[in-house]
Amino acid sequence: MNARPDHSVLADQEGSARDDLLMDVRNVSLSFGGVKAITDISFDVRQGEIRAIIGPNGAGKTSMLNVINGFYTPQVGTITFRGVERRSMKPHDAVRQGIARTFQNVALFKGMSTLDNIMAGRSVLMKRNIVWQMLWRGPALREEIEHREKVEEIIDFLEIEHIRRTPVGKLPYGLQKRVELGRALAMEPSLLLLDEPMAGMNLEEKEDMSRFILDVNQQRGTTIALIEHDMGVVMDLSDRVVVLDYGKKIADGPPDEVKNSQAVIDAYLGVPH
Amino acid sequence: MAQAQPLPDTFPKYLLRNAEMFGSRAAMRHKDRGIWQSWTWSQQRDQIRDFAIGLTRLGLQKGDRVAIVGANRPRLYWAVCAVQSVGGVPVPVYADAVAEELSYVLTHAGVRFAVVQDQEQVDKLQSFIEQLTVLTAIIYDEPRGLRDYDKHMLHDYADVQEMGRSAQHADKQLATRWEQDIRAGSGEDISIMLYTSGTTGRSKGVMLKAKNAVKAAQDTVAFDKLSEKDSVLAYLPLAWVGDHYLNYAQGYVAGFCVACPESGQTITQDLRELAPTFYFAPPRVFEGLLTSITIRMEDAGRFKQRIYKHYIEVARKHGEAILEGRPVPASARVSYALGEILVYGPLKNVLGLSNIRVAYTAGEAIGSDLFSFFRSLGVNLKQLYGQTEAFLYVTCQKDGEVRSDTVGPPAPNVDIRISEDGEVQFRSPGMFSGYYLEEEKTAETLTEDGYVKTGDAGFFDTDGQLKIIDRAKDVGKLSSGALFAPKYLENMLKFFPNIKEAVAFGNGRDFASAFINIDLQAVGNWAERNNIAYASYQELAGHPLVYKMIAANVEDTNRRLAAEPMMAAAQIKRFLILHKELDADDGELTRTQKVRRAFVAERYAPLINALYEGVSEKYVETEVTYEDGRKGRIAATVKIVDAPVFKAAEPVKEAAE
Amino acid sequence: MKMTFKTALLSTILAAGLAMPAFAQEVLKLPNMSYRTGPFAATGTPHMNGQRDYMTMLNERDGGIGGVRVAFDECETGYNTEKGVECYEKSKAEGALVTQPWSTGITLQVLPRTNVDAIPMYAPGYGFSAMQDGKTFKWAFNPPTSYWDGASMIMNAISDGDLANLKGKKVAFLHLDHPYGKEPLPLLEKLAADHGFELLPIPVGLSEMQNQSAQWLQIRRERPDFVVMWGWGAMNAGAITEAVKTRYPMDQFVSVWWGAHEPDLKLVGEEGKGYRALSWNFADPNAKLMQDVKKHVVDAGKSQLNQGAGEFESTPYQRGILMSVILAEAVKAAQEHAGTKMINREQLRWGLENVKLDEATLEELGATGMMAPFSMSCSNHTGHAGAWMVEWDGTKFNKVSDLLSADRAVIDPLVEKAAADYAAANQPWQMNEECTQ
Amino acid sequence: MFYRIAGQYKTSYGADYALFPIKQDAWLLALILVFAFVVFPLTASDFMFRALLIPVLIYALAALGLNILTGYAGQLSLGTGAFMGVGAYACYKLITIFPEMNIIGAIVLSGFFSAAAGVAFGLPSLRIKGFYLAIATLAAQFFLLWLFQKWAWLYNYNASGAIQVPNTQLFGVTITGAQAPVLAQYFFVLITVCILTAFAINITRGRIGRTWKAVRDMDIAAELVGINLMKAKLSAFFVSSYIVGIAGALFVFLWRGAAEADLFDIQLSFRVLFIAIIGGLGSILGNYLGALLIVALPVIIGTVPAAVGLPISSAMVEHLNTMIIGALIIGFLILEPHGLARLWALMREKLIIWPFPH
Amino acid sequence: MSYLHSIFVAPFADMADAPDFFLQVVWEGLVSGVLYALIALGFVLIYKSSRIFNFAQGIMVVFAALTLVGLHENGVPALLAVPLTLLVMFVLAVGIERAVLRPLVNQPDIILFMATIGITLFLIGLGETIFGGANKVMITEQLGIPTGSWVVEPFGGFVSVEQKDVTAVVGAVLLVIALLVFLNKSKMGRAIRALGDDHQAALSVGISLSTIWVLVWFISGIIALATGIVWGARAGVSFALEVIALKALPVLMLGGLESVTGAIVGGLAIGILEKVFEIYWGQPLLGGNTEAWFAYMLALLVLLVRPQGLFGEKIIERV
Repeated sequence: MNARPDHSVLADQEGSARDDLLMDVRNVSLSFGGVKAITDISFDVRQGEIRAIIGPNGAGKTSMLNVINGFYTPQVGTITFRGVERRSMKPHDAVRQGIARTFQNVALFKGMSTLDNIMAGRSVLMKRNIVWQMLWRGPALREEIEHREKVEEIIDFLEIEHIRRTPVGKLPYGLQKRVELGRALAMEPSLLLLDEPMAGMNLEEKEDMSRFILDVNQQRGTTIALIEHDMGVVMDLSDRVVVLDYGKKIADGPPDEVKNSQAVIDAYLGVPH
Repeated sequence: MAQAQPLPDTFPKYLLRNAEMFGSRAAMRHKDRGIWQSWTWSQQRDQIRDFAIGLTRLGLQKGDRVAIVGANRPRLYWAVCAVQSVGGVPVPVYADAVAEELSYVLTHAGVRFAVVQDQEQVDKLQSFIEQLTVLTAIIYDEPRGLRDYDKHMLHDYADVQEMGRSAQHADKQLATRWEQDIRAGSGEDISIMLYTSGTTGRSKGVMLKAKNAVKAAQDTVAFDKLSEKDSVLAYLPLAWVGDHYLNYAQGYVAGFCVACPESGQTITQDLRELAPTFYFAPPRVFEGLLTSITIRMEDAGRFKQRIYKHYIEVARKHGEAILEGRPVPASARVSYALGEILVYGPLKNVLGLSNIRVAYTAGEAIGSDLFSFFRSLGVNLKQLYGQTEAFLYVTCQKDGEVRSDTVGPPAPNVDIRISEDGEVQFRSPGMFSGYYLEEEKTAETLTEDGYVKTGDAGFFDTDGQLKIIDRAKDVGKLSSGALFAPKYLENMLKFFPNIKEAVAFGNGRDFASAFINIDLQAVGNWAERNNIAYASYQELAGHPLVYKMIAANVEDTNRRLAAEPMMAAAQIKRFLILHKELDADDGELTRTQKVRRAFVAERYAPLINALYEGVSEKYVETEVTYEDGRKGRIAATVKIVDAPVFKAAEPVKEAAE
Repeated sequence: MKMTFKTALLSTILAAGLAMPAFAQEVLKLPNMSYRTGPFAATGTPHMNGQRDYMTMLNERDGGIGGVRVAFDECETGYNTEKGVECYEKSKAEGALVTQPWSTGITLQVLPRTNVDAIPMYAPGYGFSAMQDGKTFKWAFNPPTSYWDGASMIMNAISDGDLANLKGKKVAFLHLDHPYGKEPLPLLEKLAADHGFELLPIPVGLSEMQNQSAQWLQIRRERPDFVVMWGWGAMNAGAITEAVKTRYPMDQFVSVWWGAHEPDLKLVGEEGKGYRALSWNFADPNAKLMQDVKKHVVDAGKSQLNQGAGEFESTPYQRGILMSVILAEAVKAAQEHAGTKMINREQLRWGLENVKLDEATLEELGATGMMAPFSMSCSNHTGHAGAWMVEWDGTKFNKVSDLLSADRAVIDPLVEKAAADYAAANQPWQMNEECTQ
Repeated sequence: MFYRIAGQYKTSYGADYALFPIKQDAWLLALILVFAFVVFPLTASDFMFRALLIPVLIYALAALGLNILTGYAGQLSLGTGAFMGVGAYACYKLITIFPEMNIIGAIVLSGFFSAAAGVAFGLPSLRIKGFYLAIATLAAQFFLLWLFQKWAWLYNYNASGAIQVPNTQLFGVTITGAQAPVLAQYFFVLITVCILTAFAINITRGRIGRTWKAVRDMDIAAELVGINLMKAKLSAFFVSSYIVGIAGALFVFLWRGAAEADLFDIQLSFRVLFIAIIGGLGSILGNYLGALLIVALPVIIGTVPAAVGLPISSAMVEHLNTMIIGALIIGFLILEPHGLARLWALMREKLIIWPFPH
Repeated sequence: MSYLHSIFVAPFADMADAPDFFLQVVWEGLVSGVLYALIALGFVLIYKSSRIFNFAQGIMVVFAALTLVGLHENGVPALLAVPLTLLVMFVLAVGIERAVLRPLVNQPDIILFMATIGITLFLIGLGETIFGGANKVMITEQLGIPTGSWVVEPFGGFVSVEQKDVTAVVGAVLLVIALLVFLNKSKMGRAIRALGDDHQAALSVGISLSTIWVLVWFISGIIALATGIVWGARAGVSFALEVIALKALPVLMLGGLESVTGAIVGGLAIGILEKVFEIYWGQPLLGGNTEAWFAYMLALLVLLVRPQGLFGEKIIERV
């Protein structure tokens, strides 16, 4: 690995306001019909970092992601994204604000090609109305080409040229994950949420994916918040780690620090999985 | 192309001429981002100019050597011309060369600049950067992954061009001066330095003079009537003389369009999309094509297979005659025309050979069936014989006078003679001017009267076409004194689709024997159809039925050898199927996929001994290199089998040469 | 030459032989549209059997009409207007002399086309009542009596001959929610307005024909003095069973001729006693005509009718016979007038306009008493044969009235206006300028 | 085999977005258009036009509309017939209220009425999914049909309850009504269908088409990539119903000549749905293939047995037709759930790689 | 004001004025409701066990009834015709399993749904080819179903109750009870119920999937025959019933696709409500025939409030 920009500022547990604060999650609680999924969780994400949220199964990681991108509305607590505080919003508004995500179980549009899937990620950035679309001339075509160029950059970036026209339903899992990352990138997010980006991958695929995540972070300057089960990968990738267990935060800090936290060892590392 | 003014004698001059004459015609294409990004000759000139001027800003001086490392990319091709345009000497290097090889070439050539493709090459260069004392800058094409690299010697290609542009902006005369300098350039300057792939020993830097290179290209362009309307797919290694000659040199001289594939994996697809008019591929590529055609057709329905077989048979009978314009019965013509609609046309379409006007193969002998197959489909496939030292062409076949077992008469303006010990020697317009910094070796290669020794053994047949048997130094003798040309045997064996590679032994021995590599694709398919289960190459290779099949092939070979008086003694008495595929990573093959016989002989010495000891099997352990660079050992017990030999035909008369 | 060229090209294009059959025999093409399938097949099939059997009889007995065999092809519509239009186009392409649309909906749809295509349209006892105006509807015929005639006769019958008796009463008009069912509405509305009775239209949707509980609950609530039914297909059986169930007095329940359909009444048997229907024909299985049909067709096994179910004796089957009788008479008239056996469409139109089914002719045909005599002219395309009331006695229908006739003074002005409106709405409309009657 | 794609490469995204990236496709289309615009008009009989060509075009258009909703946006609709009715009645009212209105204008406007109806009944799609949504379209089907019957204003209080198409002219040629020459009607339908098809192709391959397909494939994911589900679904309902409405207007004005409410019953909805299924959901071409099959099948069943001397009754033709269509649907779903269009695509693929099998 | 009055006051006044009539209306509605419920029940069974939205259920009703009558018409005694018809329904179930379900297993729901539409068309065509398209009369008497009617005379008016309707209601109740017993008590029945939740679990009972499918379709066939007899007795047997059979769809939506209770309650509710609405609102205010759409609109409105239907389980969306 090559020299990386230095993010390793000591984690400030208090999460006090900083200049590079991108998102601040404050005292969020979420429950489904009495079952608590998340209890009073606070953490922040800084501009340009890779932030990991880890925890054993059922720790509330995915729920946390769903709260961040507006799919669930928390009962208590606030989320401040780029200085704007909100509690609830529509997921497509989250995208407009610059939050994109991938899913634990690949959620691609199975009937569409890789290219179309990634193009779909740019829907929100495209503006031409139906009349132009109908004619497929002038502005509509120009817009389409403009975005196609962007998408081709992403395809090139993720090295998926050869599957450009393949319906994603036919792709192996690892490539599907990559396409999904591509789709999220196409939204040009300022915050990228990755839900277990390496779940179900073999070693080689994991290495590829790690490289892509780092590249995204470094070259495109995208802030990343990721959930991952695989501790090893997370520790290598991330700048700071939040550990959840049973919906509660049990640790927060740089990987090394977290790794040595007794609570984490008890809750997570000690448990074989 | 007829014009009053004298023809240019350097490639940059051609660039200027083409930008004028074919300004709006495509000069370069590159499959990138899903489409064929294209540049016209005038755009290409501008790109090259910007880069060239940028290079001079970085301090490039006349005579500086510039390494060019990477796959076939427009920017790297431009770099070649840009360097030439300001008097530098481009030194293309094989992109897949490992660090040591690269380090040798770069230090030997003393490069001051390196234009490389991507992070991978940068990493390689940086691993021995301290040896590159004169290196002042590395320029990369793809910035991917290089963001956090120490930038003091690293430059983005686009940035260099930008430097060039801003310099032109500041100094309006710069562009004009650049063109004037080109026009003032001399054909006597070294145009390029091509390092030989090093079948034997260290690579040598072959220096070619501009005017020689240009002349050679002019001759062959005229010979094959290439024009600006042609197109080629540049997929061969950039550093290989073939690519530089066929694509770069001929491209500039004829003004045709050179297209770069998207990546190594997409060549087939890209070829199909592009359907070039001029095509070069080594025999093994054609062989691969035929194998894949045969295999794919085996899965076709009965009806399709019948159509296919019928019309392939029609083509076999009449195809070549029709291609060569020889008289053919009208009914055959009709039949062939139908076949063109039903089979040949579609087949060429699927293979991307639809528009081929001229196709060449070279480098190795090609099986006559294989050769005829493509010709009978209407692909004007021809052979040439060439060398880096000749700037490729030594001989090439004329349209209509094509044979599979010869490499043709001397190319235009080439003189060939056969030395007393059977070695082919030539003198040509494109002849090199020497090995860089290796006066001694240069002297060794040249005869006193200025002929180049090719190192190949061969003879002219009655038609005046050259026939190459083997490397001169490899041609040996059996203990009986009979001629033993290993390559000749190997080629005969390799013409069987099941045999991918063969290595023959016998010099100084009692009889000839061979190692055989089966073709995993072909034999694997065969195994599948016959319900033979196998887990690995090794298992398949050791299978008794596979041995039986190969034995039949060897027997066939022997039968044919027996018919040739000069070769009859060298029939293969014993053979074995090697337990692993010969691999360039293990050093068994060259980067151009040629067998390094000496290396193999040394590595598998126990097996060779076993061949001559008469044992029926032998246990060996072999070290292998995996794709990711890790090393491992594989062990196997290799079976050794006897093959029947045939009585030699009576020599009709002494082969007089 | 041009035609064959077209045909040749077409058959190569479609290879399905959509155009005319390759061989052309000397036949009179008198096709029929039919619906032997679907919810209307119950009432449709016996009529169509009758139509077909008479033509078959002519072919068998007389070798056709005037020596030319009749080609009586059927085209299945399922009472579906869309299919009907397809059938029309198909028969037109095949050179049919006449179109028998067999549904008021289809009649209305092809009416404007027949006027352009110059094909006689024969809609016996159904169709658009204003078609009686032959000057406007040059090509359309609806003998022997129209729906407005029928409505007028029914109202006359239930008011005992004087519509003033209906003043203050309530008449429910239970009808199929379809052009056919709506057809008498303008006349009924006018009569209601003129004579001060309350008209309560109760539509029955196609989907409710077999389950009319809502309609009959409405009848039960509204307690109309009469229920006049304009039903078809499965609707009639449904209405009759519901009437019994609702305990609606059967003697106040009257139907147009299509309701004189024995199988529907057999469902309720005795309980249907008193149910009346207006019918322009009366079944007489013993008439010479019917005996000929029986002999030459039914017994010869050339009929499709369901003998076991007493279809031969039924009113609808015999009505079907008469429908073909009228058409055949028109063909005869045309042949005589034109002096050729192979008549064309225009000649058949003339024939239809000159049908004269007087007592003598009926006698000659062996159909005395089966229907009332009538004749048509260029201005009168209906003929107004009149009809009888028949009443169900628990096992069969009996004639319970003299020959009724419609109130022309009311109908004709309405017809005139409707015809004029129609022509105006369909401008440019081809009138029969030659007719001076 | 005839598809020789070697050498057909794209040097710009504009070329990559051409309607037919492969020129053989363009030739094929050109050939079909030559047939449609030249050969048929020169050779076909009136019967051919009325029984085959015009209905095929109109049904294909209706199926195209449905396909946009069901095949592209994934919203099952069983109410196509009623939306066709809205288009037809709207056109009728427009032309009778404003007799001077150009027929083109009336048809173009009538689509907006059905589009509005479509959007109104599409609103539940925001809450209801899958089969449950089918109920909303069924409600539309039955409610609208009822409205056509009960709302006498719609059919100008016509006694028969049917709407009768008046004769209207376009450029001096009678285009609707009984007076209209079938050739003129055919050309009118053909041109309308061609234009709308072109529009539909463009919409479905652009941004809007992608959002529809995204919603179809996975609506949650679509929402999470920033697609506004409401907009996507309602726009699908709008465009779909618009096209369906135009098809309805053509159906009555250029083909039937008159219509009663029952014409737009659920059978019509199903027929259009079958065309879309057999043709192939999520394809434009499929609608034409499906319509051709469904319209031609009864004609073939009706004529072929007779032609080979095996007369069958017209009722039997109907029965067999129903049965065969049923069996065809099942057969297609088993063999190729994506319909004729996919079958053609596979064939085309085979032709491209001919003589290789794969 | 008068408009509001006629909507919100007059209908109820009418009901109060003629309670016997109101009872008659409700009874009529109830009988239709029973039939809707029976068809819906067939749907639910198949949906629960195989996730197939069986559009053909309605047509199976007609097909069963047609077969019964058709057999009788061809001289088969009524009481023998019933088991023969059941045999036909069994053959049909096997046929459908072999020819449709098995080849289409694991296809998306929509494909299977379309396939059942194909079955619908096929059965209509087949039925008409064999038995002709004419309307037929149910062999009510031959089957020993009483055909008279009882008249109850409450509130000084009368309510006419047909004995065959009573038979229908009683028969339906018995059928449902038998079905519930089968589903809850027998091994097969439990397997069928388990199938809805988990294929593996069901298979662990040791019954093959195709056996279960055949069985389920056969049970649906039995229900179809019962429905066909009852309905045919009321309104004759013809394929026009198809349109009425479609009404089972809103019933299902209302009741939820998987709930037996939902199907029954939904069927009865729709039967009664549509009739009451038609008589008291539809006919006076809207020109009648509102039954054509009332059920669908009602289901639509309910779904807007509860997208999973009245008895369906709440769907929690997950990603």
